[in-house]
Amino acid sequence: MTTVAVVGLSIVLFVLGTIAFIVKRDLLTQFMAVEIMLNAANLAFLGLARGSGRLDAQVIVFFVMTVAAAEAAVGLAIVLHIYRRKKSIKTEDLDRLRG
Amino acid sequence: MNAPLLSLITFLPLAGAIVLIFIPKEERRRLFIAAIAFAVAAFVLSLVLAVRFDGNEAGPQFVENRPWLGYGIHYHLGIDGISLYLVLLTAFLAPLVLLASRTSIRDRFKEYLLFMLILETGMIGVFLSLNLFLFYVFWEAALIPMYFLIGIFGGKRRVYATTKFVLYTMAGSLLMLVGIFVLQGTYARLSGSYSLDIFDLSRMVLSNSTQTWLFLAFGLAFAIKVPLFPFHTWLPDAHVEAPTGASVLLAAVLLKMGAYGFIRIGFPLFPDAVKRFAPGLAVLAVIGIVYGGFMALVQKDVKSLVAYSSVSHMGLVLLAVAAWNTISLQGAILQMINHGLSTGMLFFAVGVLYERTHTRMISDFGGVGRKMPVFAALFLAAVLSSLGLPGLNGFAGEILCFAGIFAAHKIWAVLAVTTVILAAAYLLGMYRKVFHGPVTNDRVAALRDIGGRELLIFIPIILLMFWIGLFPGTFLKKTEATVSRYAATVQSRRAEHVRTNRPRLVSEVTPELEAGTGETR
Amino acid sequence: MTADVIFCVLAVVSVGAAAAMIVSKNQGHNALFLVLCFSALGGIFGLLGAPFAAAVQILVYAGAIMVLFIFVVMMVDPRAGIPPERRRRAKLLGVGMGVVLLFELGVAAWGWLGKTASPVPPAGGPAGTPIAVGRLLFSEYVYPFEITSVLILAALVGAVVLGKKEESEP
Amino acid sequence: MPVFVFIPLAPVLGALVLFLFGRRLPRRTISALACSTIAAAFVFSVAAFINLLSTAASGQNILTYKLFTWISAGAFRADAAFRFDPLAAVMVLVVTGVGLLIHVYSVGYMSRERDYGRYFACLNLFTFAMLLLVLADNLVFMFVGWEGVGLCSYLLIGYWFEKPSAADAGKKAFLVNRIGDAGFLLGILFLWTAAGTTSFFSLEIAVAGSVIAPSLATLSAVLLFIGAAGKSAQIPLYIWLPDAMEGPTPVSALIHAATMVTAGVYMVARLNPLYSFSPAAGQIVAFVGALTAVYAGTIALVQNDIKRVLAYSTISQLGYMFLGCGVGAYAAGVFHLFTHAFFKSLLFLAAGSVIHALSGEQDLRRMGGLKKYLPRTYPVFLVGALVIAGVPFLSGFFSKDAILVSAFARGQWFVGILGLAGAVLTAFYMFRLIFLAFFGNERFPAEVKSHIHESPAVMTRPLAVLAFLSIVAGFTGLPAVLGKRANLFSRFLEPVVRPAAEGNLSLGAEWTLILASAACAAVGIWLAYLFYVRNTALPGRWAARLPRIYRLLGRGYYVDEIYGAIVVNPLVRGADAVYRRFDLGIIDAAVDGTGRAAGYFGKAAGLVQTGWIKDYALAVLFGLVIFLGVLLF
Repeated sequence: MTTVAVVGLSIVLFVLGTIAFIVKRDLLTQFMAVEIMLNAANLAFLGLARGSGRLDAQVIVFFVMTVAAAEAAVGLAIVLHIYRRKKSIKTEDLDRLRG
Repeated sequence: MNAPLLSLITFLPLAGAIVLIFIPKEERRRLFIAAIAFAVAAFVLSLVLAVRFDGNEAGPQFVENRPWLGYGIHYHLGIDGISLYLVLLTAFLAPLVLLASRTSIRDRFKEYLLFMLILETGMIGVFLSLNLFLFYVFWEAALIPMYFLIGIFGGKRRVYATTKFVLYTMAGSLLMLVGIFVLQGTYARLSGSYSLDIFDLSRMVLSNSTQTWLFLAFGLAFAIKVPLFPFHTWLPDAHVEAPTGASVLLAAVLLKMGAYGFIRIGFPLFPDAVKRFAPGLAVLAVIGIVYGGFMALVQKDVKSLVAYSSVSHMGLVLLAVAAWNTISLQGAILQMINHGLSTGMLFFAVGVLYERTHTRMISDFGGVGRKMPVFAALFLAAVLSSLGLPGLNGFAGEILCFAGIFAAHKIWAVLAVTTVILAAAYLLGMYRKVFHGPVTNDRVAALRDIGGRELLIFIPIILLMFWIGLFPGTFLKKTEATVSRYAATVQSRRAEHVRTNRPRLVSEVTPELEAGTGETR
Repeated sequence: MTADVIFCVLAVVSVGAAAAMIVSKNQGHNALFLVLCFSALGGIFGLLGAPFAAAVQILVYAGAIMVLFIFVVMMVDPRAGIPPERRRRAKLLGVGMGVVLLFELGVAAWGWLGKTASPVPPAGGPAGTPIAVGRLLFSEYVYPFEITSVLILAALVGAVVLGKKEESEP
Repeated sequence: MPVFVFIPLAPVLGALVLFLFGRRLPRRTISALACSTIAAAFVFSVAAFINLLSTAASGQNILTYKLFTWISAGAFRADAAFRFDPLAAVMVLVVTGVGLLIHVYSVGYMSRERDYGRYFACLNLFTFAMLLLVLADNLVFMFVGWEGVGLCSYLLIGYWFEKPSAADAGKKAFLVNRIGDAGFLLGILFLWTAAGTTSFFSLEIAVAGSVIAPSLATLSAVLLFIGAAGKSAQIPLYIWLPDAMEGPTPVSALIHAATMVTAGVYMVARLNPLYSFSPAAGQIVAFVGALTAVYAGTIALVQNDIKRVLAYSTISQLGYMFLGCGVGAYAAGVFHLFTHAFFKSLLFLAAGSVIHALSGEQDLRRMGGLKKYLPRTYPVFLVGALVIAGVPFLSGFFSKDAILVSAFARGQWFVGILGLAGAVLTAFYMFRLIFLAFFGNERFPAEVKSHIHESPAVMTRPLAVLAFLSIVAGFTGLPAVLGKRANLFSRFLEPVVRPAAEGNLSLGAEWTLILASAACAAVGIWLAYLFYVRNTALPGRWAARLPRIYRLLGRGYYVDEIYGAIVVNPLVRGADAVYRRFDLGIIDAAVDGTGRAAGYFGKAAGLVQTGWIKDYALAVLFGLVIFLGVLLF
């Protein structure tokens, strides 16, 4: 279990999250993809910090998780809201996000 | 003498604006009185200033200089012969402008007064700043209220007009800001300390190419403001759309900022670039004189006619600046004041007509002279002043401009003199169509002559016109010392630079004694 | 040695779960794949000497957040307004660029770790026990921590406001 | 303070009071005020004149007084200063004297006008400005009066400004004058750069000392003459004067006959050292004068408006004055100015009396036989006509003859002969006017006839005075044939104006010339008698036979139309086209275009914003890929 392996895993997970975000067509799954990317980042933190003798990375991971939780709460509320208004959560139907 | 007179004059209007904030907007009367009171207080102080101003002193007086933001940015105010009358003009016109707004502005009266007062502070500040950064701050500060004044209180195409006005002037002033930074850096490199003081900076001898670029950067900002042909097209639009008061201040004071910039900054700081560009500047100025005159001839809207006449008149001022000798500079300064008074008055007068008839088209009028004899007489006085009838103010400035230009370059002067004919043609043509002829129009038939409040606006201007026209000496003698030193300094700086073309600082500015046209003969 | 084996298994599970999520079309399944992925990651966190993080990962992610997801999945009709397949290009681009990104990140990681990191990093040092992490949180990171609590409160309120049924609209 | 300083004071105070309160004052007060201010000015003038005579005895002919420094900057300096010398004295007496008579006349003539106060205010202001012009000590200060009289002329021509033709005429007068003024201004500037001064005294010294380069002197003299041509209605700038007849008749008499239009002549005489110094400029002046004299005379032949005949006659007579000045006979030119002031204002005022009697009718074709209705106007009109026609021993004869004699004496045969030809024309058109107005059938409608009345005494008395002056004024300047010292006038002017050319004309030749000019007058009068009394069908027949020429003259050689077609219209149309095509079409469009381009660019950039989150994500990813790529490789 080398650092390289851990970081490699984190990279793979991140890229998979990215691909998932772009490929999937419903907001909900895209949301999940974002969560995966966040977790990949957390993994990289922990892997790289191991052996440094400090716990700061773990604190950061904790913060990332709390923020992710908050984000998930608001984000999912927004998804619900959008669904109520548009009767759809397909991203193709949502093109209001422009000037 | 310890009272910071200049700061008081500059910031009294702003203080007035702050006071206005606390008066509810429904109380028009109190708002009006408060605004007028502050503007009049500033004017009274400026009169005190004028009386205590020493005409024999060439340098700046009443100087206030305090470090402000560091890096050479000082709060540095001072007044000399070049700025004295511009400050007075601004302080003089501001109360009148407020007075005129009493009936013409119905909605958002409070905001209007606020912007006017802020504008006044900005304009006076420009003329008083001796620090480039401060100058720039006031320069831009004057732009913002004008933007709102035209944008909120203007006519139908106000959005177009303000956008154009702001983009035009912003484009110019941005380049100026860059120029200011370059100057700051260069000065620091040469002297090892920071300064943005105009007099410090004018002690720098810059390389030719630096001068060229800097002069172009500053010159563009000033030329747009003047406005010099071909940067003039914002002016008619802005004027046509602007409310009366804004038009008056725009023409009477804001345009002067450009010419003032040339005199205060453009020429003294970049004497060699000027030597190269003065002919070009003069050509544009001459084109502006003739072109503006012809354009004014075919305008259908009184306001845009007066706007184009401003292009023509300011062309003459700039030509006089380009000629750069004592006579022409004296003429230019006097002519700036004259133009401020006559054009300001014309805009006031157009405002009177517009307020009564809601039109400014020349063809909508005719026979107004029969219905409003007093107004017609006053309007004629403004027209005559504008076209330079001797005995009124316009002539005193014009003849000095002509003489100064003539001493520098005869052909320029010959071309400039055509303004005598053109001004008469477009102004009297307009006067003929508006005031003479039979009354053919119901709107005109219903006109009432002007009353007390309007007379209160016109009479001081008219009296001043006669005063300057009959006794220009009282005005000229206070500016002569400064102007002749300015004229001589730049000439000597040019001579000095010819000897060595290496960037450096000149220790002390020593004007040669011989000023004026001596060297041209 | 055992750790390596466990790591390998958990890594395969997490990558597999994430990949399955891309392929699967069912949102419910996706949520479950996500739980799987997160749980595996929680295990890895534990292996990396961060038991506290591992616990939080399981509790918050695999527990709380997933419950939220599941709720939403239940409330939203997955078949509502299925659009025509018109964005194939995006799919290809996304996958393509993902591969490029993977390559780039790999190069970056290799280039950097290859020089600095030893193959087997020492497993010593303080373990990320709840006590140690808690001590750090309430000493050095007390302000960020408090701010986070405010953030969560705000998110809570926001979620409630957004999730509430609007009276004015049908 | 010397007495001459006070001359302009009363009129300006009168003008001020009338401008400010004229609308509230009763008419009697206005008339009293206006007339008394001019009377005061006249009294001061006479006093100053007597004073000058006494000081002249002690050799002091030129008095100056500086009021204050008017404009001064660097090397440029113009004082508000007066100069009183014989030339100014003559002018001041004419201006205030004739001015007083016309003011009095106006009281009657304008009695029914609405804006009574405005009229007299302008008239007073005019007198003031004219006095400034005459008394000024330097060119710049003279320019104040020069423009001031122009302004008053504008105001008074447009007195009935509701009438479009009057308003247009006023504007035209001002504009044409302004063209001249631009020349005048340039002349001043050239002289100033050449001599470093604008005061007449220093200029004379500079010219005498040949400080000024001859070419510059010629240039400035010609430029100044352009100003004079504008003010004094000479070719090519005379076109405003006929139209100026839209103004009230007393105004035509005072401004457009007796005083203002002679300002150009005065100026040339005032600058006589300069014009003598530059023969070319003098030659130009003489040519233009002579040409104008004949040219305007031909137009006057066929005019039907009584005032237009007189207007063209004025132009023609002014031509004579310039002819005189141009050939170097400044005294003769000023002498003609002096006599002309009397007889031409007499003619105008008498014409005004006729118009007044006929309820405003100005067309000669609707007059005739007025002799018996206007028993007091007719004789004075006849006197005026005889004087202008050059009947011997009347003032017009002496002054015109003095000019022609000088012209021939200087060998200027061409202009001299033109002058003689002009004399024939003058006699003809004046008597044509007399015969058409006062003799023959009564061609006015019955309704007008019932209203015909002789003018009141307040109008006819000034006429009588002017008639008297017109007859006797000539005796102040008797020709040299009657003795070397007979010409009091030119002897009086000698300190300022050089004496006319030494006569290389023999006494016999001079007599011949005098007889010739008398003969010219006789021929002109006889022809007029032939055409308009003896055989009244003759003019009609000639008009039918030469319709083109007749129309050409009637329309004043179409000069107005030509100027319109080749100058005014192209300029205005061109300006309009430039405004549309260039100012709006190119400059403004470029500005707007810049703005619009920025807008288009923004819109184009906005296309990237599809609104789909996925596209945004792709864009972010793309950016990340590029960024990392750049960073790594």
